Amino acid sequence: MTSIDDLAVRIPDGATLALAPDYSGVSMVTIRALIARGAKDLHLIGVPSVGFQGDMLIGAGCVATLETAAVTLDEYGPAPRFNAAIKGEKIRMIDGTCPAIHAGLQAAEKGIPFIPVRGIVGSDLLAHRDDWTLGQDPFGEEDGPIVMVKAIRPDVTLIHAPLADRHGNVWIGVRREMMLMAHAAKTTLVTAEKIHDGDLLADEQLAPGTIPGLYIGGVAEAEKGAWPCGLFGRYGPDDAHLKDYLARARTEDGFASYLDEFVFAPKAAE
Amino acid sequence: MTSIDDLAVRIPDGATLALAPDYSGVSMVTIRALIARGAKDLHLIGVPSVGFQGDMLIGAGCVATLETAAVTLDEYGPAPRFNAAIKGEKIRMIDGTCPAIHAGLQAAEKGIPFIPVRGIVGSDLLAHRDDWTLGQDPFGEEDGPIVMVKAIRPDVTLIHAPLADRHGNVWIGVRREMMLMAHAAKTTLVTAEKIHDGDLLADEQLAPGTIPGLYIGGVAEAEKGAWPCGLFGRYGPDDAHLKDYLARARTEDGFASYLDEFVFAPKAAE
Amino acid sequence: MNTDFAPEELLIATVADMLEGLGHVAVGAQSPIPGSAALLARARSGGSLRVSMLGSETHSPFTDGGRELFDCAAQGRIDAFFLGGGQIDGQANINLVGIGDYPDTKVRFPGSFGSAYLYFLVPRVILFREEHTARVLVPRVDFVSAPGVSDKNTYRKGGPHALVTGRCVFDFDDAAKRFRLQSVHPGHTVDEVREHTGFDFDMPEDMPETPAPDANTLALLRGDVADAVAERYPAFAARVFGNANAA
Amino acid sequence: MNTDFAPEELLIATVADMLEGLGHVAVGAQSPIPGSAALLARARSGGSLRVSMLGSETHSPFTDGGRELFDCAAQGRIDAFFLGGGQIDGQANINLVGIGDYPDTKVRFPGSFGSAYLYFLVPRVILFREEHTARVLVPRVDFVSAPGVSDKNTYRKGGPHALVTGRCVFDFDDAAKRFRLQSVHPGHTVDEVREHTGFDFDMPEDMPETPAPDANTLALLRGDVADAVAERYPAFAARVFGNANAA
Repeated sequence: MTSIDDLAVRIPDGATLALAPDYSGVSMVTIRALIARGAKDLHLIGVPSVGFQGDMLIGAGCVATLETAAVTLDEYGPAPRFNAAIKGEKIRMIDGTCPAIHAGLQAAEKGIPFIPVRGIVGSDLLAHRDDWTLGQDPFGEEDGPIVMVKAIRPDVTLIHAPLADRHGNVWIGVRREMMLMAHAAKTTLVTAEKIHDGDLLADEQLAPGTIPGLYIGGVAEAEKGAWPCGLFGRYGPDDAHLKDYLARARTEDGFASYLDEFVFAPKAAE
Repeated sequence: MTSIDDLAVRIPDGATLALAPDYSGVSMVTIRALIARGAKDLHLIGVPSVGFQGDMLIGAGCVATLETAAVTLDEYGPAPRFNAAIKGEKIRMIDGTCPAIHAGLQAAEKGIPFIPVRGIVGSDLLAHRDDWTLGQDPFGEEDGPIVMVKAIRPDVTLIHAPLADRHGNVWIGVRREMMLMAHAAKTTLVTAEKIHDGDLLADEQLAPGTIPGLYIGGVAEAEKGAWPCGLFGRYGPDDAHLKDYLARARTEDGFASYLDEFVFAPKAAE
Repeated sequence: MNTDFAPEELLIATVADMLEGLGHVAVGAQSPIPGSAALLARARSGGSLRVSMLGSETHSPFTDGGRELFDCAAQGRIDAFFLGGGQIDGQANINLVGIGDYPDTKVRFPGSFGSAYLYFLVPRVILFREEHTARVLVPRVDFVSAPGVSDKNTYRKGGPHALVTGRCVFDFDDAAKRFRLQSVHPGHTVDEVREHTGFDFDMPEDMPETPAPDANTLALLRGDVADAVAERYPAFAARVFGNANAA
Repeated sequence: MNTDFAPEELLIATVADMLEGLGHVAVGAQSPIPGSAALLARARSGGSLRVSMLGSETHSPFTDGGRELFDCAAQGRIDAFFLGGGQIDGQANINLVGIGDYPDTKVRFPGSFGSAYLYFLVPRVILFREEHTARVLVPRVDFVSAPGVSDKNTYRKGGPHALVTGRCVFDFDDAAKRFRLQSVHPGHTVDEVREHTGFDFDMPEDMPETPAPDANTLALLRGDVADAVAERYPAFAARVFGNANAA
């Protein structure tokens, strides 16, 4: 068991960082710690999209590259700091598509250099990716081209989960995109809502939804660690807070005031 | 919900049939029904190996082709009817290796025609497979060859599981090779130890170990459906019975007497 | 029973008709009208239609993570899906990335999501965009997130089936690679459709009106379907079905 | 404490020494001696060594089905594994398929399992075969399930580290592509090893005896390790550690 600040330190500047979408497990508490420590040059990978985590890290100047199938705050509207960064050409954008991100991670999970992916042929996405290329079925059952996607091996996966135990096992239930992210990444850092007494892998009902400690580099306990986003099966998003964020983040000054209030001031008060 | 006999009928002669290893979920009760109905020309795929299911089906003359990484009865010793069939050249053997079988099924799961697999280069297995070939990393980061394995799409996956519900959802816990088999196959037939009241997918703890009904073509209730093999977390193998099987199956006559007693006589008495 | 209907109810009923006889319909996140249509079609099917709603905790049948929807589509297990587009053009190309010369987009959209893949693999892709303006329905998209049509040697099991907007329904003619106006919604006109559509399209001789939902449909919609929709889209359900009921 | 030891205890202690300092050792099914060695090494490591035993319900850390062990090896997360062989030859090729001209084998073995893959990916593969006869240790295997060595341009992160038999320990010289006799077990001789080995191998000038397990090792083995082994291999634990304790 470790601290949130320790997790933030273990995501070094320049790291390739895999993040889950807002409806999965997002460690907003560590995102704030990353901003507070002044992280730089991160290469974010949305698996397959990013939401508030991405918008905040981009707004705070922590991000050099964003690789994702989408940036979405769902019903809250367009992502303001992301859009500003695109306009200001402050980040390098690698546009992808959900299944190619999942497949690239699966290639890393299997230790293979690439994997074929259906579709995509004729999409303008292809022209902008040097890690995608056209190939052929070596068994000749198909004439047409098939897209080959290079393996995606993140340096770090960062997630928030409902439960973890003292052996480093992490319960994520049906949100298995986080299992894939953990398998594919060099290491995985986790905040957990609650520490489970005993061994998650020894519980017949909990084990099937558990990422084994084998893949986990560090766990910190963090009740409400996904706040102001929600955590599946536990709590919903903090609607009023997120609307306030959206309103403030429309401008650079407003966003700075948000960071002051919710990221820097709480740190200073510690 | 349906009957065991109906499941056996829905595995047609000549079908490609994926089976789990003895330590996973084996529907021995349906294997007996398949033998009783006189199934012919099956192409068995061990995922990644077969045990008693394979030995019995082969001994009963139901099998034309066996594709597997191994045939193993674990501590019970060599598989007698399999060995006799190999000696008598009664089955066509497709020797593989565990990870290539898993990967081939993953290719089918993803609807892609092939998938790269590590290792294997220089193994004599390769020379005997027209569904494996050598290729190259299209991104040129590796000079050497890499094995490409053709997708494996079984006609039917047959498994036994601890629980199923009336929506066709099937709980297999951590034995997720059965999940992969279900995703990869055209349809999946299941016997379940017990019928769960309610919806397995609606239970936060059970859902992560559940194959959605989407993939399931039929479920029959069968208490002790894995007998005389065991079922993980439920009951162990029937040691005395399996030793009796081994002793009898050493000869063709002994095996025939086993079938008479445990396959044909119970059917006739129904 | 009040047989007046909200514009959304017309769209829902229209889309639901396109799902008749199918086995499995998947619906993306933030899609209340397609989601309601799928649930209506399920109610009509007597339960034989399976509906998978992404982001729903009770209507998602998936247990293998974010990839499963995509794998499932490639396996041929999903019969219909919905796609939108910041821009949609006359060849049914869709743009979910942005306006302008990529990567220097003047207006940035959220991104392509799974469109570049699902458009190839789901037999019946229904394009749905309520806003029907020349800004959205353009002669040629600035960025092709997913192409509407492909060469014959491209592995493609699916593609555009229809385009439903707030003004009309187009169907897509694969051979001609063009949209064809199928019906205009009550209260809208062909001229209006033409004025607000940036691409050329074909027209039937006799222009039908999009059929209004009948009393049975409205009863189903405002009853069981509204309840099911409310689980995922409470505000939408209250606004559309609540209003209609109160009217 | 009785410091006599069973032959299996010598083998277990010998193999455990080869696992010192590693992070993660995986052990296949039906491998009581390698399994016991891994558990002994774990006990000695103060818990820093992770042991994954296939087929064990309490020592398996995997939750992604049968493929996970293989994926994990390719990710570089498994440091040592054990392979056997119906035949093993002087280049460390192993045959798990059969004797004779495949597919017309005269003697059929169970099959290659994961050998054709793990041999390439696990840095330290320990070949273990208790039976040390010229029938098993052959000049050239009849079928290469997995090759002992590969060309330089082949992606290979692992391979043979040592061969442990009931008579001796060989280590494998990657450069020479040959086994080298490292030690002979107490009660056995070099001549006997030579007689029962079908392949050529190198020899040191001074031939050491395989070190006997010390009192600490035996205490660990017969205490905590025996208990852990008994979960997976009750008959083996009773026979080996039960007997040794009783002696």
